[in-house]
Amino acid sequence: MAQLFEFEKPIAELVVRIAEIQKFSADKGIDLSQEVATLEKKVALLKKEIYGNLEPWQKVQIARHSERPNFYDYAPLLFEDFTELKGDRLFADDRSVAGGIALFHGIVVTVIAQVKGKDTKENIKRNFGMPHPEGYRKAVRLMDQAEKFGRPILTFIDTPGAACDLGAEERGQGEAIARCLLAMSGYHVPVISTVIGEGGSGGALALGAGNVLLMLENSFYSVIAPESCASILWKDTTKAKEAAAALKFTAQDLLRLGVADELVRESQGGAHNNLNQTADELSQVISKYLIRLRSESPEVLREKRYEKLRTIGFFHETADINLTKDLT
Amino acid sequence: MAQLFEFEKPIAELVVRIAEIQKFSADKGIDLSQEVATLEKKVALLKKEIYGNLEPWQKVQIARHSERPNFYDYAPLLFEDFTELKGDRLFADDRSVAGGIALFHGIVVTVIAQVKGKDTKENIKRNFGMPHPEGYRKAVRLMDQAEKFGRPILTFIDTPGAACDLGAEERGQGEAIARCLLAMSGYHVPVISTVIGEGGSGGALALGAGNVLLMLENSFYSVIAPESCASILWKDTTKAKEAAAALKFTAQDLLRLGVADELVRESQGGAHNNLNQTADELSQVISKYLIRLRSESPEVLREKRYEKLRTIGFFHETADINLTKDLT
Amino acid sequence: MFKDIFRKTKYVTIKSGQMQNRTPSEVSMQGEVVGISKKELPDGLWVKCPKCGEVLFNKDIEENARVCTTCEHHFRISANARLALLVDENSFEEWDAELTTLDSLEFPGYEEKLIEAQEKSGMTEGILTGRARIEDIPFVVAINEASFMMGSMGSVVGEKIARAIERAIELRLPVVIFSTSGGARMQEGILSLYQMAKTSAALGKLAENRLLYISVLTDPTFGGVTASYASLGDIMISEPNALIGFTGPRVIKQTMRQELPKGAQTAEFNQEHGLIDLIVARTQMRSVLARLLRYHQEGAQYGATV
Amino acid sequence: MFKDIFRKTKYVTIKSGQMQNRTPSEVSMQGEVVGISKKELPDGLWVKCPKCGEVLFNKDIEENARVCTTCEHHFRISANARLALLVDENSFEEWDAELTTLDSLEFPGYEEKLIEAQEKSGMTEGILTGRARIEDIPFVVAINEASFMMGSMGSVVGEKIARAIERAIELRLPVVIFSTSGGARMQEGILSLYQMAKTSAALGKLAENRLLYISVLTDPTFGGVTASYASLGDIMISEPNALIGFTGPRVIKQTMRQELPKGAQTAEFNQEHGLIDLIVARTQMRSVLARLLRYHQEGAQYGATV
Ligand SMILES: [Zn+2]
Ligand SMILES: [Zn+2]
Repeated sequence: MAQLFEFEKPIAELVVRIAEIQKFSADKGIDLSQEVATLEKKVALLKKEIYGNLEPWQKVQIARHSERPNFYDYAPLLFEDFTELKGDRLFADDRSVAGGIALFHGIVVTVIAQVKGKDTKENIKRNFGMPHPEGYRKAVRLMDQAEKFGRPILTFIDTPGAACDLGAEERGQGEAIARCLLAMSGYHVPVISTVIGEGGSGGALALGAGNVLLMLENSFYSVIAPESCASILWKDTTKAKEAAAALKFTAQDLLRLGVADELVRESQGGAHNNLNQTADELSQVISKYLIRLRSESPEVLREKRYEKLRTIGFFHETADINLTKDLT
Repeated sequence: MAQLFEFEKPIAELVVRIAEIQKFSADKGIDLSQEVATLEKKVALLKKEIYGNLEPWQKVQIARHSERPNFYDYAPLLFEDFTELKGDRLFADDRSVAGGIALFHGIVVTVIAQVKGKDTKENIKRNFGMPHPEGYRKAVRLMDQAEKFGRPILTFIDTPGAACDLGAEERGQGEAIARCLLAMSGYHVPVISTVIGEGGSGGALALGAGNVLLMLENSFYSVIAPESCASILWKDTTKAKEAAAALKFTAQDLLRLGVADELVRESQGGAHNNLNQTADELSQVISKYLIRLRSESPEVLREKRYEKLRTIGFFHETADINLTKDLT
Repeated sequence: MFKDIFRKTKYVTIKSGQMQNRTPSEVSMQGEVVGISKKELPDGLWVKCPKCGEVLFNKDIEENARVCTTCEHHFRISANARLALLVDENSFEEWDAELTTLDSLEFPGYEEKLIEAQEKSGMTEGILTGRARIEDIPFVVAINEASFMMGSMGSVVGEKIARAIERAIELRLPVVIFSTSGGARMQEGILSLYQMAKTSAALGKLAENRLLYISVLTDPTFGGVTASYASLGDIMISEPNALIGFTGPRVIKQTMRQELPKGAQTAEFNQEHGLIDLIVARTQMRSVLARLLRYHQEGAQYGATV
Repeated sequence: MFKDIFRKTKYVTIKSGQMQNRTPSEVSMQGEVVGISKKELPDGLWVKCPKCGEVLFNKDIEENARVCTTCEHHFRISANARLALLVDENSFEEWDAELTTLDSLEFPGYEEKLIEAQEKSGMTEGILTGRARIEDIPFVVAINEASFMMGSMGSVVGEKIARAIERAIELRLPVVIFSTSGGARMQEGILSLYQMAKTSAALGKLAENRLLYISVLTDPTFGGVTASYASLGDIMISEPNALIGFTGPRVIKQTMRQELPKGAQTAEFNQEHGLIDLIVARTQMRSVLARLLRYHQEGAQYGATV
């Protein structure tokens, strides 16, 4: 069984009790089906109650769940075919970023995805899903190719953030991310980005500035990791829970802030509980937007992408109106 | 005094004899001015004879002369100003390739040059003028910038060849050179390339596929180093002299083959004997071509560059005419 | 939670015209953030160089563009002081000074921090934008202010940069941005993050219009600013010894248990790694920029004589 | 020296139709260059795998695309054999077979080498070009021939590639080039070198026309070919274990006194260093190319359903 979170324990306890009652019922030959039915109803209610009211920190835990489906789990369910293409043509192939050409609902698309590992060995290979500059440069190379051949681009975001080691600094991590943002802003093809797990800071944004941003309902997307935020605000990384609330980074927050366009329903309790069901939801939502974007002209696609980015952010526009204290 | 070649010794011996006679004449108070004048005339004739009939291998020696002027020697004489710009934005700044923006006869140009060192220390810094992939990628970056801002491009070739070590292989030396060739073929600005010393193989060609190819008269430009050629042909690197003749790689050969457009006169015996004079000749020839190319439209510049490359090479076009021996 | 987005906030008033009346030296003192306690040097006449340790006359380094006269250490300076050093007298026309920040996430302590930053910097937000001239060549300029929440980028900084770039396109002028920043501003969450995309996209439009963008990196430039507008210059310039990177050295040490080698993330390190074109001392900045701007004036195309 | 440029040279005659009458297996035997002495395996029935040492039935590996049935070692094959494995039956239309080489530099021993190469390869020059179909999808194909002077590129190879690309543009077809080459051909000096520029420029035109170019690297690909057309694929494919590089390992060792690590310059090494998209076994090549060609057929743009 999947790893259980603290907040899921009341459900698990009920489930265990139901199993005990059923066993007792079978052993003793006593009909307890009514009690079991009542309890099962209670489980359903409890699930709805708990999973329907998850706090930001609980969503972080689900988004980071060790069994949370990664891009390679979704790929065979989303695509009729996925041909992976490797390398940045400059330095290395970064295995925390997968890219290639896929067939999606009969449409040829270019796919770029961040990939975390499922275990320690794979995580080392994929640098825990933290791309180096070569990962972003591979992304730009493949997206440029999509633009050349008029293919829509689908990106999938799932990273704690960009790699933060000496090698990343030496090879221009900042430059690599900035080039992604610049490149993506110029394309004439549809770009649909989906946060499928963790959207960690600039390293996530590099693949996120498309025409449409979708988010799985338990994913989050933040300017800073809640632990780092807590460390800066309260000098205490254990206050990550409070930081998670302050940062307003859940899928629901981003929808309200006008950054995300639509949320994708996950199977109850998180995508790991039913991969097929979640993949199916994801497939339908992406397809809906892809069909919508296909009807736009290349120039309009580009212009609308720009307009979308241009309107993100809030501020006061009129001088003096908010200034109440004199400096002098 | 500059390093002397074997073939220059007859000249040097005469010069020494003149000095001796002059000293004797001064010491003894005997007038030998007529003898000196005769000998000086003989020196002039000998120089003309020797320098006017240099064999390919002798030109190789001059082109590789340790005091042969490099790009940094010419830069202050050719340009009113040279602002060096560094780096490939990806991995490193390669110091065997210099690039930047310069003012040439009042015209803003982009300059890319290969640079050998003048001594061991500088040669280590500049990898003996053998660029790594980062050098070629810097060149493409700066040439792309020239295209963006409509600046003519001047390149200066002086390399034994591209770097041939593990790092170069790891970072895609072949890809880097190929990208240079591809990029250069697409520009809408004038591209003038000059071989100022050694033009070593693909590593030189990367900067050589412009609208116009100029060559200093003692430079050479070859598909392979004469030593390597001798090693392959005769298993004997000391036969480099013979290989030098077989390869037809002198400036004069390339002019006849239609690859070079014009030769630039050097000071007698080689550019190292009079830098200013050679720089002045170079400046005039480049300026002449730049003025000519400036009058062409961007599209024509690009098309003519393509046409020039398209016509390099000789072959038989008609089937059967040359086939005299039956295989079966 | 978002119902109050258009609610009024309590900020410091900076009277219109107030900045203009200050001398450059007053302004730069305002922005000085090098760690010299007031206790140590109470009268403001002296300043200790953090690099060579020399105690210097404030007046002397003031006259030397706030560069140490002994070791050439570049003291941090305020946006206004930099402007005064850089552009032709009376040539600066400020844009969008009226844009001020909204605490749209109601982030703990943000309002207080904003008031503090305004008091400390004498600016309404962490960047100054407008048009100006150097040696009579017109250009659009933006300068980060380090003493305003470490020059961090929130909605206002992003918006002011994007507007400045868009106006540069309208006016067909080149853009020069001086960066000094800790990165995206945490207190505006995802909104700050997307200012990276906004500013980069605006620069994409500038590039499409074949207008020059010079990025000048000053100490320190990190995080989301390095990963957006600061890294996208046609020409990348840095002041000597400025620290520039994506992840700060402390975070690298904590996260990766990796101690950076000496000199890592300096301008010189970045140049060796191919990321910076030119390292230019502050005293030379004006003349270098003048030259580069002149070489990119309209009419220099296709080999016209300038 | 150049007076004889148009002089007739003595070359092997390859009768028209001769190639077509051969079976793929005869053709591939022709091109086999793996170091097995005839003495060792006199009857041609057997072949020893240079990788695993297994002695194999020639017939068995012939049926397996000349891939070792034990260790999957890819034996080198001739251009014609590759063509037979790859394209739809009777779909190949050869182009420019009449182009033959001129010894324009009168290079010592070149004519003899050309005759030898023609006899060995059964081809007039080191590359085969034309149009063909895979799963009925039309495309332009070029295949280097290793047994013709190590697949080296002289004027004819460069010209045939450039013409094939230019015709692909006219016909609006994608291009697939299989490389195997020691590099530029020494014997034509600077003329060979400039074939690198010629082929790269032609690919520039192809790219401008938004037509697909797939480069397939086979064992071995080095020098001027790696530094031109072979490295410019929109998609870069290699056969497993193929050696690919700019400078050959022997030269690196001699020049740099540097011993390359085990596995250096293999396809896998190149892929790890970001230079190759896909490593595809010869037995899968046809189906992978078919898929990629289909995805790039005209009409697949802007999200049309294919
Ligand atoms: Zn100092
Ligand atoms: Zn085997």
